Amino acid sequence: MWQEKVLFIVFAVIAIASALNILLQRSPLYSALSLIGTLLSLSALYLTVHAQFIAAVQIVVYAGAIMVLFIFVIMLLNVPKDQPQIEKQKGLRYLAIPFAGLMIAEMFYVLRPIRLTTLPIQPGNAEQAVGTTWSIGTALFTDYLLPFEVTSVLILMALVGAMVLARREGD
Amino acid sequence: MTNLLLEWVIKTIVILLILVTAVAYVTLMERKVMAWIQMRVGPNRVGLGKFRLWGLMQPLADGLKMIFKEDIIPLQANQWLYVLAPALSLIPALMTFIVIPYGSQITLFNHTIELHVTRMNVGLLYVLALTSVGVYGIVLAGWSSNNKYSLMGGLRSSAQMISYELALGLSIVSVLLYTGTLDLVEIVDAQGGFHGLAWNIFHYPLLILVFIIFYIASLAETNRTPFDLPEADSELVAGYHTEYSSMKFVMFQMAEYLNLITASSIATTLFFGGWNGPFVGRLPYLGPVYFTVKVLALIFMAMWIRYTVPRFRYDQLMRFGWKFLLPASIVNIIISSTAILFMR
Amino acid sequence: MVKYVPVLLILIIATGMAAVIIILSRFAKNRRPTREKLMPYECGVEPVGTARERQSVKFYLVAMAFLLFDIEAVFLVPWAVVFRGVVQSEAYRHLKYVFYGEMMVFMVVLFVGLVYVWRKGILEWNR
Amino acid sequence: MVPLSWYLGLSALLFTIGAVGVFIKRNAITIFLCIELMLNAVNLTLVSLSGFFGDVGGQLFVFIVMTVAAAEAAVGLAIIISIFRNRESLNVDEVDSLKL
Repeated sequence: MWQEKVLFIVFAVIAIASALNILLQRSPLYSALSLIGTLLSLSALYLTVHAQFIAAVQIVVYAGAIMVLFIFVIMLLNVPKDQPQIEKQKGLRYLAIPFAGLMIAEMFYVLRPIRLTTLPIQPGNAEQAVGTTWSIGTALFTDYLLPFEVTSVLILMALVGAMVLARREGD
Repeated sequence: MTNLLLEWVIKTIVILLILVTAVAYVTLMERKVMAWIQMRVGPNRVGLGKFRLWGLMQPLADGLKMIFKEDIIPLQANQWLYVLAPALSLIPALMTFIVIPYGSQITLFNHTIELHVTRMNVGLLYVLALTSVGVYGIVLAGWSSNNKYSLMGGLRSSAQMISYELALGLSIVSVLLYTGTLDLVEIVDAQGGFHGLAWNIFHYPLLILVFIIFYIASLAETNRTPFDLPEADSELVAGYHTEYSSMKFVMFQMAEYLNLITASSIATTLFFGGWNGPFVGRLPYLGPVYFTVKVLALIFMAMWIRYTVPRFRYDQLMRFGWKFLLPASIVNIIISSTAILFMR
Repeated sequence: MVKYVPVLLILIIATGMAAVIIILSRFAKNRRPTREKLMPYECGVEPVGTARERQSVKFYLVAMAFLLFDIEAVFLVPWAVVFRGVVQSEAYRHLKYVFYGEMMVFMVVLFVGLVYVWRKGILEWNR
Repeated sequence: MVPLSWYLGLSALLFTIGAVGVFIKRNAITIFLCIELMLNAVNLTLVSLSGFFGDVGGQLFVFIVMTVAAAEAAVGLAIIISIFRNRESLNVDEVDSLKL
């Protein structure tokens, strides 16, 4: 199935390119927009491993809510551009290259045993397959009940905390 | 595989062509309805040569006029984002329609053709995802124009859209409780009983309240009067598209009307049985007809509201969204789930 | 996941359409830029100050409240989808009160959040 | 079919880019964006492993991680706003009052 490999490579390249663009851009607004590019291509990659529900939630929550918040803050504060980094130790830059090579070699070594593992065939009854809304719903509200309920408290705490931090007294 | 791909490409292109034409004629319809409500005639001149054709060629003339308008990019604008923003609001608006079913299946040239482009397990979430991504076009248009009116309009508009998106999402949850699926094709198929009249809104009377919330929220989401604060012309000139001209302005307008059409189609699918209607089982060609009629009726209702109700003030708008629609849709979810719990 | 290929198709076609429209207006040879035309529009008066001023933090507060309630809505979706099936299926029927109760607890906690935001006056714009 | 190792490799790359961003960027918001990128890289690992093992657990982790990311973004950006109010700057090198 070469088509799937082509799709994977296309989206992986988009994801990496926009991730690198986050670092290359000096203006935070452009960095945020590149991150949206990464998020969207990751969502497409989730689809290739049958995680349909998570792929949709990724766009609704990450691209549609979290990044909107970031862009609002960037626009509201009118954030200045990033200043270039002042290098304190000049030599370290050259030490970085062999270390990066070492890490990549290590990654290849670790990933070697699973280089041929492929996706299992989905069961015939597609509705019950892993990744559908039904499978997520039944698992979330039975086996993963505690994290779900704790999440609600976490959201409440975040709401109160952020309100207190962002509001000025008498605002 | 190749056949399937070819079918998708053809369906997608046909749908896009229909949508673009529909947008053109919905603008004409809007002007006609407005004229009718205000006891005027409306556009009735533009036709083919000597034939006036009730102004049916007006959209074409409008389009030509817009193409030949001067394309202005302000000097202080953020060039890239300024050009990108209208595309960002148009593309999600165009993408929604592929999950909406507009008929059962027909036979054409010995092929059985399903009258929907695709179906997905998370169909409604796909629609919600595209709605939430639509905010970017407006925010970036407001920001990149480097104009006070644009920025203020963009911020107001996006705050309004995200506020009403909540009410929209939560009202959809009430429907999901009854349908038990996110797949729009399945949702419509389930409403086919009783001579094609087992529409959700007849079947579950509680959904009438949900529909009202959904409809109000979708009007606000598509920035229509009484919620057209983003382009409140008396306060903000033209809101986020103050600096836009020529085809870029057209793109914003197209996105707005496309969103109206999509919202009406989703409402039809969720509440009014989609393409279902009497005799549709025997005559599958009636499906798209019923669907179009229902969507047009909902669009007409939106226009009727537009020319009847005055515009909200911004504080009223936010109060209405957060303090009325949001709690109301949460209460609706509680009532609906309790009802289902005790359903046999 | 073959069913999702049309999303890619329509994304490509719609992007192409948007690009064609933008290029079309570029090639219409009727640009006569003048200084006044390219200034920010302020009702015909010389623009005062800059548009890049700091805006009210209210917008941020609303966006934040939206983000957190949006999460709630997203959690409600899988619950709403399975709830009817749980009530009606043999395998899960004994769990139906559990399913009902846990979502009610979740919603009560978040309702407290809404009440907090309400009482703090975040949703008031006319002060 | 795409092998599992490709997904894990991609995830490692994205994580590295995010980590590098945290080190070389000075702007608090950009650093925050890089943290989000790292979270997403981990999410990719969880989702792909969940798909390859046929176990829905990984996807639920991702769901919870997204919630935590949202809560984190809300509080983190509120902190950034209050820092900006007090110091008129988002350069993390200047926010060092706690240093000895």
